[in-house]
Amino acid sequence: MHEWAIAEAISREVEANLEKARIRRVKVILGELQNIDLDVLKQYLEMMLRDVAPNVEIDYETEEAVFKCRRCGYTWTLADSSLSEEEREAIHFVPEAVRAYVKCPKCSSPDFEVLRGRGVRLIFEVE
Amino acid sequence: MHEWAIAEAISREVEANLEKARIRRVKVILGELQNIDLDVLKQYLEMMLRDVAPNVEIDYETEEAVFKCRRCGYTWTLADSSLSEEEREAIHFVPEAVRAYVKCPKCSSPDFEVLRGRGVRLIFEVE
Amino acid sequence: MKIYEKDPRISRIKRELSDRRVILVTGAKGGVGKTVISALLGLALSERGKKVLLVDADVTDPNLHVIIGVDPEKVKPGEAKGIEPLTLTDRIGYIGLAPYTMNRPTPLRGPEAVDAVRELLGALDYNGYEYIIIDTPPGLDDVLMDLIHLTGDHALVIVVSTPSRMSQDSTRRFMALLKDLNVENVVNVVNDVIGIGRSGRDSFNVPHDALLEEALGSIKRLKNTEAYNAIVRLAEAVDP
Amino acid sequence: MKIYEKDPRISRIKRELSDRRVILVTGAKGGVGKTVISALLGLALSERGKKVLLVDADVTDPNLHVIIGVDPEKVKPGEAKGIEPLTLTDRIGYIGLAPYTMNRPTPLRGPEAVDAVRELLGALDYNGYEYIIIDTPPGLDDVLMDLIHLTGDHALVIVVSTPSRMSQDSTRRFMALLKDLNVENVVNVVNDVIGIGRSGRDSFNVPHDALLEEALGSIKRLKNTEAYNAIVRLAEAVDP
Ligand SMILES: Nc1ncnc2c1ncn2[C@@H]1O[C@H](COP(=O)(O)OP(=O)(O)O)[C@@H](O)[C@H]1O
Ligand SMILES: Nc1ncnc2c1ncn2[C@@H]1O[C@H](COP(=O)(O)OP(=O)(O)O)[C@@H](O)[C@H]1O
Ligand SMILES: [Mg+2]
Ligand SMILES: [Mg+2]
Ligand SMILES: [Mg+2]
Ligand SMILES: [Mg+2]
Ligand code: NI
Ligand code: NI
Ligand SMILES: [Zn+2]
Ligand SMILES: [Zn+2]
Repeated sequence: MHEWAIAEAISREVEANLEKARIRRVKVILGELQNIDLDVLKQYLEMMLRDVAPNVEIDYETEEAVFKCRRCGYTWTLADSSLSEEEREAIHFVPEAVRAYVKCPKCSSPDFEVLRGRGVRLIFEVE
Repeated sequence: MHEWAIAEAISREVEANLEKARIRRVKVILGELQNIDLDVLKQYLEMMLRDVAPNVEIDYETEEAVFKCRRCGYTWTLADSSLSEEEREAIHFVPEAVRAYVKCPKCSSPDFEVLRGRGVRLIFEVE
Repeated sequence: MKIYEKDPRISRIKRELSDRRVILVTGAKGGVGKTVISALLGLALSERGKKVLLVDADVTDPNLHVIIGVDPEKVKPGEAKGIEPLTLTDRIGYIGLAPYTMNRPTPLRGPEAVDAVRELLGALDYNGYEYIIIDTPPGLDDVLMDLIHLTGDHALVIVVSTPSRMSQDSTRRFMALLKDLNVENVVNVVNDVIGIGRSGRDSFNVPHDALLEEALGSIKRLKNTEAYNAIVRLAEAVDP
Repeated sequence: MKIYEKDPRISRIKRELSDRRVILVTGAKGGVGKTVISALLGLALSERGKKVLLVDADVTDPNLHVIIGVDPEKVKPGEAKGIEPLTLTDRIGYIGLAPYTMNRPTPLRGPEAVDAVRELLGALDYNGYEYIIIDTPPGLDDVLMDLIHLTGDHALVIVVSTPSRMSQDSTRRFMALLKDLNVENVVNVVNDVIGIGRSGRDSFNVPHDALLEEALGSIKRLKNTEAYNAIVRLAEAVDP
């Protein structure tokens, strides 16, 4: 699993923002498509931020994946799509790969929006 | 001026929506970049909608153009950009042409967002 | 009470285009000859007496005008009951973004390129055109997807490729995509831009034409090329 | 109190790429040889002892793997301290979207293509790579603009064109755009894909190579082509 690189990216971003503002809290939103191991990520990130940002509170939140077809407007979730282990694995690397494996259940279009639950997003709360 | 085609497009869209819902009001928002002659548009549109949608109320609203640079983040307006008659004329046909004539005043980038004031938008209010 | 936003261009575009024969000239890759074939097919159909509109939908890199000899810095687009196409002959019209940008660089992100194409098609004066030939950007992108959503149920989609493995690999994926999008009316054209010498089986073939470059910019000279002769046969199939 | 959202990939990408030599292989048009030149330049630099990572950023039509002989349906990408590039030799790595899509059609709108490229670059294990060669999509698009914003202040931007008027007209606009974006480190490569026989003045020239097609897919055969010989000279200029 590549949680280490993802943790490093988050930690670099927190560091870069600390130079500009007093950060109180960072909410780390983990999209379902990226399928991150929360415990592993937490462990790495806490280690990395211990020295850099000891006073920043980190919250974690997971977000379900929801799709909306650009062709017919239908809305569905990842749970509605049956994917093999191998396909889930490929998508966890690059969530955009989902369009190679999932199609609109109504009209078969692979041109759909990922409304929620793609990858990692950070919400900063600063003073 | 091509107000006739724009009025026809709006009228067709109102017509298409009337088939699906009871429309009470349509707000026609006119972006500054498209530089539409409001009186001319009104005249055509009222004529076209008289039979098709006699009970729909139409409001008009103009919207100032605001830009935001994708490179440096700077925000500015059309009034801050000096354009020739010929350039304004070209942009009124296809608002996206603005990127050929306007650049970010801070960093010269032509890669900017049009936050507001592009072209015609319709807001439907249905029962 | 419910409030929602609508794009006023869609209904008019769909209505106008469903009344005419629409040809999307596409390709999985760039440089396979989409723009050349759009222009030549337009010429060939006009020779068959049809009134043809050439639409350059490759809005971030428009160059259809180079082939047909239009200088976008010199033409002044007209407007009356809508945006008026430039008339090259009494049977060929042209419309694109280049005349409005005076041929300057115009970066557009995907959704913005879609907006530009919808604007051209949405405010156009379609007066009398029987064929609308739309030259698209290379590969899969926002504009192509939008055009397929707008016209894919009735348009003829021409898929241009070269005999190179690079192009054929891309084309296989592209054809699978068109199938997922329920596009049924598809013609393959294999155009030998590079001079590889191979040709495709279930497809129209356009030979490598060493004299094409010199003919660019002149409708008269284009009609004397080997490439044009091949496209005349495509026009016969399209417009029997 | 203020609340705002941030993309966690940007800082890491900028930091990792600013430490390495980044080469963006671009072109105003498709089919001018961007992908071929990316691959050959990677081979030539690796022959000079450099550790080179080839990045296929043409995510909606990836085909760099065809040139270097990687079958995306067979390789299984690894991960440890990050996404691990596939190693072709001990000095050449490859990364792209194709291994994750099993080479199936994958339409991505512009902002989604940007997301895919940021993901690859943001989660990558950059371990030891000195040169990062990024093959970009044809023309101006969301991915190219994003890569220029991320690396344009230090990357070398190679602008590939052909001698055709179609390509030169597009390239003039493209060069003007790079100037507006304050990109200073630019090299022009004129690649005679079509066999027109002209060459450019202030540029590296790559001749038409009738044997290139047969060499695709084999690093060994590629190194025996005329096109490769021309790119070896480009590599000498890039890595003096
Ligand atoms: N059959 C052909 N023989 C020789 N050159 C060709 C042929 N078809 C196209 N070309 C040339 O190939 C280049 C790419 O063609 P173009 O129409 O611009 O492709 P696209 O629109 O797919 O990017 C142009 O320089 C064009 O003149
Ligand atoms: N110098 C050359 N001589 C002959 N064919 C070439 C040459 N350079 C590229 N090609 C061929 O031209 C086509 C387009 O090249 P490619 O690298 O895919 O272009 P791009 O990445 O710009 O779309 C491919 O089939 C490739 O094999
Ligand atoms: Mg073209
Ligand atoms: Mg593209
Ligand atoms: Mg390429
Ligand atoms: Mg594009
Ligand atoms: Ni992982
Ligand atoms: Ni007008
Ligand atoms: Zn659907
Ligand atoms: Zn700026």
